Amino acid sequence: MNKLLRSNVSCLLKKLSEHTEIYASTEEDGVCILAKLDNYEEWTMNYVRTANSVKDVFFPQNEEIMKYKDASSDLKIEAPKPFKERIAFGVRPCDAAAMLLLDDVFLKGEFYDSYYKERREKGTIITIACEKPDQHCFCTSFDLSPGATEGSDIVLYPTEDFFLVVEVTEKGKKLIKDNAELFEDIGAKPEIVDSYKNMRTVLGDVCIPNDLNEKLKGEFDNSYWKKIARRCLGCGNCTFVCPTCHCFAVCDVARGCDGKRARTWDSCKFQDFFLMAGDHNPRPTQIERTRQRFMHKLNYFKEKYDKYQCIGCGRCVEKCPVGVHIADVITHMKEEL
Amino acid sequence: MKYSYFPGCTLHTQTKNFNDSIKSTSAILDIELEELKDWQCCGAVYPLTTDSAMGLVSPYRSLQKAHECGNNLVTVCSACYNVLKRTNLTVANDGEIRTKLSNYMDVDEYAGESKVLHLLEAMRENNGFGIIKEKTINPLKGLKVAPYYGCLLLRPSKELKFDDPENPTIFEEFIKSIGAVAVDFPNRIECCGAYVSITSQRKVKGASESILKSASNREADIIITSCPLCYHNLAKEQERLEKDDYTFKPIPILYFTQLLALALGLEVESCGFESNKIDARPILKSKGLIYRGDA
Amino acid sequence: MKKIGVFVCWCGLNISSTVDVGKASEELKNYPGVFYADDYKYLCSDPGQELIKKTIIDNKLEGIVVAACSPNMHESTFRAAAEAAGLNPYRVEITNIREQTSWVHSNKEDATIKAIQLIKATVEKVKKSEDLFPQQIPLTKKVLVIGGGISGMTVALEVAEAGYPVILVEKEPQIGGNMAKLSETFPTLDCASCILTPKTAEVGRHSNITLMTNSEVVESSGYFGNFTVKIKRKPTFVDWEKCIGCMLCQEKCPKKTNSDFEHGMGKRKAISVAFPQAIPYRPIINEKECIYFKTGKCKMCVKVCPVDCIEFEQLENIVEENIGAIVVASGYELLPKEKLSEYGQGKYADVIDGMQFERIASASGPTEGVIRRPSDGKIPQSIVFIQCAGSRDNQKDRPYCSKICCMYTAKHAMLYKHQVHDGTATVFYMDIRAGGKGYEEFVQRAIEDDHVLYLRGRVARVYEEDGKLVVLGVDTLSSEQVRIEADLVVLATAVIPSEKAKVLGQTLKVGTDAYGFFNEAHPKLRPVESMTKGVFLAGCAQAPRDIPETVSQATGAAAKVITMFSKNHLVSDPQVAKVNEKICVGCLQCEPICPYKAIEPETIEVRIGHTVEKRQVATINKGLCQGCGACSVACRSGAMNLSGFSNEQILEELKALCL
Amino acid sequence: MMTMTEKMREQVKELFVNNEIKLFIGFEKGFTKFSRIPAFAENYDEAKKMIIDEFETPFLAKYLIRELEEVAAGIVEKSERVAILTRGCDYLGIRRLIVDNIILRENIVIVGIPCDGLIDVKKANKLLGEEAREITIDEENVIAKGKTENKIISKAEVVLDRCRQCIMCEPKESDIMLAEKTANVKKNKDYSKIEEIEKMSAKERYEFWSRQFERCIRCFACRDACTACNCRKCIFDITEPEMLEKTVATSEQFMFHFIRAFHVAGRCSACGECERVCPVDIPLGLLNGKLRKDIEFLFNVEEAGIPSEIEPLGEFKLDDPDEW
Amino acid sequence: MSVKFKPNIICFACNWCSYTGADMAGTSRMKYPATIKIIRVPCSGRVNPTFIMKAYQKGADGVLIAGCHPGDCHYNSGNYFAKRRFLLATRFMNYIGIDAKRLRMEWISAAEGVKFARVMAEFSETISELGPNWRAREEV
Repeated sequence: MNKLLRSNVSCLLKKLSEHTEIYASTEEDGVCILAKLDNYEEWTMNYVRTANSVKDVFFPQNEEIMKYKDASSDLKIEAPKPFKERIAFGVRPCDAAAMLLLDDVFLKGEFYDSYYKERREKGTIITIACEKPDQHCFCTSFDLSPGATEGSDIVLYPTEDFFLVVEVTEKGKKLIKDNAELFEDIGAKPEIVDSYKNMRTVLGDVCIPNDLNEKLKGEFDNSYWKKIARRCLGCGNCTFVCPTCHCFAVCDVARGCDGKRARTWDSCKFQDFFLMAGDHNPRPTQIERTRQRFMHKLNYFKEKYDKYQCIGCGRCVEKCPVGVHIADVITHMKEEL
Repeated sequence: MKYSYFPGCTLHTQTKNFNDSIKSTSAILDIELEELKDWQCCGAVYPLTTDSAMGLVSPYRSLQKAHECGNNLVTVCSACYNVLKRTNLTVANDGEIRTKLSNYMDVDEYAGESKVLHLLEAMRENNGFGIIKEKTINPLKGLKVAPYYGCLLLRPSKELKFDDPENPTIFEEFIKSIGAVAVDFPNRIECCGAYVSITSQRKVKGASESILKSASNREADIIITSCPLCYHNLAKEQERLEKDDYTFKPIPILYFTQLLALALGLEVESCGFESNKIDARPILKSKGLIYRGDA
Repeated sequence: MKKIGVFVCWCGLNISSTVDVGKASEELKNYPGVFYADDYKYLCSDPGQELIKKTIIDNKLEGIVVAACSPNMHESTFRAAAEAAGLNPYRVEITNIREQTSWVHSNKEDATIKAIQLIKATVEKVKKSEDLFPQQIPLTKKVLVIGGGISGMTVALEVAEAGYPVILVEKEPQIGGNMAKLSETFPTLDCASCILTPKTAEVGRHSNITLMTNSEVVESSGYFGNFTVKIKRKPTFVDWEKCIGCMLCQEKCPKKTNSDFEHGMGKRKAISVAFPQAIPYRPIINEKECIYFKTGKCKMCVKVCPVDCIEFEQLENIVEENIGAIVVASGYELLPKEKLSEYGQGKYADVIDGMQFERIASASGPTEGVIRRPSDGKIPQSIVFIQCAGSRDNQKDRPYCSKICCMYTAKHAMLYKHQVHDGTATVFYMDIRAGGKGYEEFVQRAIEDDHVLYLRGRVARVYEEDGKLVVLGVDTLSSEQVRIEADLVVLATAVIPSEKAKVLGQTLKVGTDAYGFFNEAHPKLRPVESMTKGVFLAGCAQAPRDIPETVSQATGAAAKVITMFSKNHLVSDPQVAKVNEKICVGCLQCEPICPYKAIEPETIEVRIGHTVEKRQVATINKGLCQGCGACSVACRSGAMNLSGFSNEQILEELKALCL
Repeated sequence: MMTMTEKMREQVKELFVNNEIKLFIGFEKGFTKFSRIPAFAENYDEAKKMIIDEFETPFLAKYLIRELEEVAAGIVEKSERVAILTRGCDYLGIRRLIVDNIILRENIVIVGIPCDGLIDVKKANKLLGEEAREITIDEENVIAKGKTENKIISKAEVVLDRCRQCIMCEPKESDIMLAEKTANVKKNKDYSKIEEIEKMSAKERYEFWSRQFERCIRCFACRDACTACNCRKCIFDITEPEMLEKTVATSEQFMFHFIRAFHVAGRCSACGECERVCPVDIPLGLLNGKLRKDIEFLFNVEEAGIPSEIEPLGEFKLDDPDEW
Repeated sequence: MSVKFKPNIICFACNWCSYTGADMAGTSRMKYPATIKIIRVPCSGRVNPTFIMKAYQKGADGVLIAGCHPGDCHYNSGNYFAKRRFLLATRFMNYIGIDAKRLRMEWISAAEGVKFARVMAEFSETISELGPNWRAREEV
C-alpha cells in the first residue's frame, strides 16, 4: 500500500490536470460541491458529502446528444465532440458505490448508453474515506461502510498527516504507477483500512430484510403512501440530489433551421413526468408519485438488478424540506408487512 | 391634559393680568400648562421673507424644545399662535429648511411631529366648554360680550385650521359657556391695524374705529380678545375717540380669561381688572355681577 | 407546419430603392413554413390584390405575410382580400419595410438584411396565428336618457324622431329641469317657458318616448348594447292615469309648504303641481308636509277629487328595463349660498342666488314677475350682483369658471333696470366672459343702454346693518374700497353637478372628475362619450355650459346613439383577451388592471373522471375588452392571453429577430 | 414552551370533540434529530404526538391548497374546516392564499402562536464544533450538548436569519390564540446584504449571480415551497409557449430566476422558505429582497411583505417616479 | 479595418403612439441606423418583463420600449402599468449584472417622428459603444 502526503495532494492534482479535467470538492458560497477545478488551492476536505454527487461527472444534468444544421434544405447531423478524460477527486465511498448501480442500468444488458459508457471509460474515481459520517448517513445498512472500496479506482484513507492509498482497479494502479514519485510504499496497513470499514454510522443499521421487495410487491394502495405523500411538496429535490436516480428526458432546442438535441435529468416527482398524449396521467396526485419513487428504489430495481437502489448517502434526507426519510419507509414497511 | 406653554413677550410685562388669569383659570379646568424653559420672542408676524430660513430660527427653537418635553405647545397671543403654527407646518413639509435650521442650531431634527394649539383650541379639544359650564359658579347673566377675533387667529385658514375663517364660532361657544350673551357684530374679523400703528397712525385709526363703532352700535357691554396687540390698538383708539368724538360711549376691552376667571368664581381682585385701560368694573357692578355684597 | 405565402412589395421605388426586394423574396422561398414567396410592383393595387387572392385559392395557403408599407395603411385592405379568398383575415400579417426600413435607412445592404429578418419574424408570427371571428353582440335598440332637462329632452326627441324607443327618467315630478325655472334667456331675452313648453309638450305626447318622472336609476349592469337598468319609481300618491288634471285638490288643500321648485321664494300646497305648464300636468302629494301622513286626519283632496284618484298607500316600485345605450343628462345645481360664509352664509333673507332671482323675475313665479325683496316684499331701489360667488376660487377648491353666470347676471341687471328705471344695479366682476354669438353685444347693451354699473373687484363681505345690506368691496380700476348699502344682493353662485351625479356615476361605473362632473372619453375629440362604452354624456352633467351649447351637445349625443342603433348587431374586434380555463387558477390579479372592467370571476364546472368539480376562473366580457393586453402580463401562468398579439406570437417574433 | 404544546393539545381535543374541524395541521418530531416535520391529524389521538417548540419548522400554509376544496365550492360547514398552526410568517402565507382566492378564510381555523425567532441547528453545531447530541432551549439561551463538552449560547446568536427580519411576530387575527400576544417588536429592515451587492461592479454582480445560478439544479423546490407560487399549472411546466427550455444552460438559469423573482414581486412576504429548501443554498432572499426593496422605495409601499388586496404591480399612482 | 460591431436592438413600439411615430419618422425621411427592429404591440402595457429578458437571452444587445406619454394612452392606463413594471425590471436586471444602459423606455407620441429617430440613433450609438451583450445570452 502506498502513502500520499496531504501536502502534495494539490501538486498531484496539478500534474493530473495536464491531460485530464479534474472535478474536485470545493466550497462555493458556503456550499461544498463537486465542480471542475482549475485553481487547486480551492480543494477542501471539511465536508461530509458534496451537495451534488459524482453522478454529475458521468451522467451530467444537461448533455448534448447531437447537433443538426439547416433542417429545411439538406439536413446535416453532427455527433457531439469526443469527451475529455476526467478525474473525480474527493468522492465519498457511498457515491462511488452508486456508480456501480448506474453501471447496471446504463451498461448491463443488451443495449448500453454510448455516452455514459464513453464517459465511464475515460473517468477515474478517487475516493476519500469518511472520517466522520453525520446523522443523515446510513450507508452501513446497504453493506457499505465509510471505508468501502466498491466503485472507486483509488481510495485514500486519511490519517493525521498522510493518506493511505489503496488501488482498487487497474486504472487506479496505472495512475499511481504514472505518478509514482508522489507516492511512497509503506507496506500493508490493514488496521487503518479496517478502522474505517467497521466505523458505525450515527443512525445505526436499518437492516433491510432481503425479501423487502417481495413484500412490497403489489402494495399499491397501502395507506402509508398516502401518509407520507401528504407531506411531500412534489419538488424534484430528492431525485436530483440522489446519486442513483437516473431518469432523463430528451428534448430538442431549435434555433430557426438548426439546433441540437439534449438529454436532461427528469424527476418522477414532477407533475408532468407521467403525462401522456391525450392528457392522461397515470399518476396524477402526489400519492402515486411518492409510492413510485420508493417502489422503484426498493422493489422494481431489486427485482431487475438484485440490488436495492439506495446507498444510504443521506442526501435526500438532508435536503428534503419536509423530512420524508427512506429509512422511515423501510422500517415502517418492515414492521407492517 | 399636559401642554408646554408659550406665553409670548407681553405676557410677563404689560399684560401680566392676562397671564395671571390664564394660570388661575387653566388650573381650575385641569389644563396643566408647563411654561417653556428660557423661551424668547416667537419671531413676530410669520417672518415676511419666507425664502431665508433664518427668520424661522427662534420659533423653531421653541417648537424643538416643546417637542423634547414631549407635549404639544399652547399659546394665547394670536401673533405667536400664527407664527409657531406656520413654522411648524413649514418645517414638517420642507426637509431642506429643516436640515438647515437643525444644522445651524445643531439640535437633532424636529419635523413638526407635535401640534401647536391656541388655549381655546386646547379647551375645545377635550370638551373644555362643557367643563367651563359645569365649573361656572358665577354665570355672567345679561352681560353682552362682543368677541373680537382679529385676523392672525383665522388667516391663512388652510394652514391654521383654527375655525371657519369667514364665520368663526369658537368665541361664541366660549361666551355661552360662561353664561354671557354673545354679540354678533360684523367687524369681529376685520383687522385692527396690527403693527401698522407704529408706522402710520392714520391707517390704524380707520381700522380700529370701525371695529369699535360696529361693536358699540350693537350695544356690546364688553369686548373680549386674545391678542395683546389688538388690545393695544383698540384701547389706544378708544382713548382718542373719547377725546375727539364725545358721542362715543367707551366700551371696556378685556382678555377672555379675565371674564373666565370671574365666571369661575375667583375674587375680583385676582382678575386684574385694575390694569385694564378702561375699567370694566362699573359695568360689571351695574349688571350685578361683582361687589354684590357691598353698597 | 403551416403553408404560408410571402409577398414582398416594391411599392414602385419607395421600397426597392433601398431594399433588394428580389433577394428578399428569393431568400424567403426556402424558409421553413413558407410555401410561396414572390414580389410585386404594387401589391395594394387591384392586380396585386388579385395575385394574392389567386395564390391563396390555388395553393390553399394557411397564412399570408405582406411585406409592404405600414399596417396602419393597408392592413385592412390585405385582410379583406384574404377574406374574399376564403382565408380568415387574422391570418394575414404585415411587415413594415417601407416607413420603418427603406425610408429610414440609406445603406442598401443593411436595409435588405433587416427587411429579411423582419419578414422572417412575421412568418413566425403567422405560424402561431389562429382563426379569429368578430363577435356579433346582440343590441337592444332602446335608449335610456337620465335627466329631463333641456339636454335630456333634446336627446330624447332626436332619438325618438329617428324611430327608436326612448325612456326618459327624471327625478323631479315634472320635466323641464332648470330651464323651466328661468324667466328669460340670454342673449335674446325671449321667455324661457315660451321656447321650452313646445318641447316638453312634444316629449309628453311622443309615442316613442316613455316618460318616467319622479324616478331614479338605482342599478345598472351589463355592457354596451346590453344594459339592464333598474329604475325606482317613487310614489306620487295620485293615480296619474285616472287623474284628469282639474287641480281642484291643489286649490282646496289647506296645507301650504315651501316649494323647492321656487327655491324658497314661493309656497305651494301639500298636493300640487310645480308650475302651470308642467308636463305631465299631474299633482303629487308631498309626503313630509301632508297633514294626512302626519296625523291621519284632513283627506280634503280625497273629498274634492271628482275621479277619486288619490292613493295614500301607493308604494314605490322598481322597473327593470333592457337598454342599448345610456345618455347621462343629469344637469347642474347652483352652489348653495350656505356654503359662502363671507356673504352671510344664508342668514340674510335678502341675499339670494341666481335661481331665486329667476323665480322672482319669472312671470309664473311667486311675485308674478315683479322683482321684490323676499324679506318684506318691497321693490328694491339698489341691487348688488356679485359674480364668481364660489367659482374661480381656490380657497373653496373650485377653480373652474362656471361660464354662464356673466351672461345671466347681465340679464338680471337688465330685467331689473327695465322694471325700476331709477334703481341702481351694481355688478362686482373679475372678467366678463361673453364669448357666445351675440353675447358681447348683449353685455354692452346692459352697460350703455340700461346703465348697469360694472365695478371690477371682488366683494369682501356682506352683512346686515339696520335694515340695509352693507356690501364691502373694492373697485380695482380706481383702487378704492367701496361700501354700498343695497336692498337686495344677488350671488352668481358656482355651477356644480347635481347632487345625485356622483352616486349615478358609481351606479353606471362612469368616472367623475374632482368636482363631480362626468369624465368624457377625450376632451377634444370625443366630448359626448364617457369612458364606458355605450354611455354618452350631454349638457351640464359633463361641464358647465349654456343652453345653445347644451342643445348642440345633446344633438351630438343623440347622433352617436342613432349611429350605434343603425346596425342590427354590434361587431366587436376579435383581437381581445381570452382565458385558458384549464390553467387559470382564479386568483383574479388581472382584474384590477383592466381599465374597462371587462374581467369578472365565474364558476365553471369541470369533469375529471366521474367527479364534476366546481372551479372559479376569470372570464372576459368580449364587448367591453378593447385588447390592450395589460392583463396578460399580470397573469403569472399565462392563462390570460391576447388573441392577435398572443404571448406565443410575440415570443416567436422576438426569437426570429434575434437569430 | 411545554405548556404551549399542552395548550395546543387541549384546544385540538376540543375542536375535534365538538366536530369543528376535519383536519389539524401541525408539527411533529422528524426522523432525524431536532427536525420538525409537518403532521396531519384527522382525529385527536393522531394529534397527540404533535409538539410545538422553537426548532426550525417547515411552512404549512401551502398544504391548505390540497386539503381544502376550490373556492368555488363555497363556505363548507363547520365540521369540514381545516385547523392550522400559525405563526406570524405562516399567517402571511395564509393571507397570500386568501387574497389570491385559492382558499376561503371561513374554511380554515387559525390556531395562532406568538414566536420571537426559531433556532438554527446548523449554527448551533458550528458554534459547538460538532453535531450536537442534545439541545435544550430556555428563555434567553440555548444549551448544546456535544460528545465531550456542552456550550451555552445566547439565543440571539443562533436565531434563524429570516427571523432576524421577521415582519410579523404573531398572526394579526386568529380564531384561537394559544398564548398571549408578545410585544410586537418592530424589527427594522436590513437590506445591507442587498446594498453590498448593489455596490459591486456590473461584472462582479454578473459573476456572483451566474456562479449561484450555475449551482441551481432546477429541482423547483423554491417554487413548490412558496405560497406566492400557487398557480394551477406553473408556466415552467407549460411547453407552448416554452418560456423556459428544459436544458439547464446558464442563460436558461437566468431566465428561470428572473421569471420566478418577478412572479413573486410584491407578493413575497420574506418568509425565507425558498432559501431553506434550496439544496444548493442559493441566496434567493437577496433576489426577492431586491424587488421588495425597490417596490417599497419606488411606490412608497409601507411594508411590501404584507399581502395587500391589490398587488403593487396591479395598480399605479399618477405620481410614480419618472426618472430611470 | 475592423468590422464595426453592429448591435441587434429590439424595440417594442405601442401601436397607437410610438408605432405611428415611427411611421411619421419614415414619412419625413428621418435616418437612423438599421440595427433596430420594431415589434408592434397594442400597448406598452402589453410588454411583459419576461419578453425583455428573453430578448437578451436570445441575443439582443439592447431593448427599447416606446409608449404613449402618461395620460395619452389609448387604453387610459396601459403606460402607467408599463412604467411600474419597467422601473422594477431595469433595476432588477442591473442588479443581476445586465447593464441598465441596455434597456430604455421612452414616451414617444404619434407626432414625435423627429424624437423617434433621435432616440433610435442615440440608443444605437450607446449600444455600439457597450459592445455585444454576452451576459445571460445562450450559446448555441
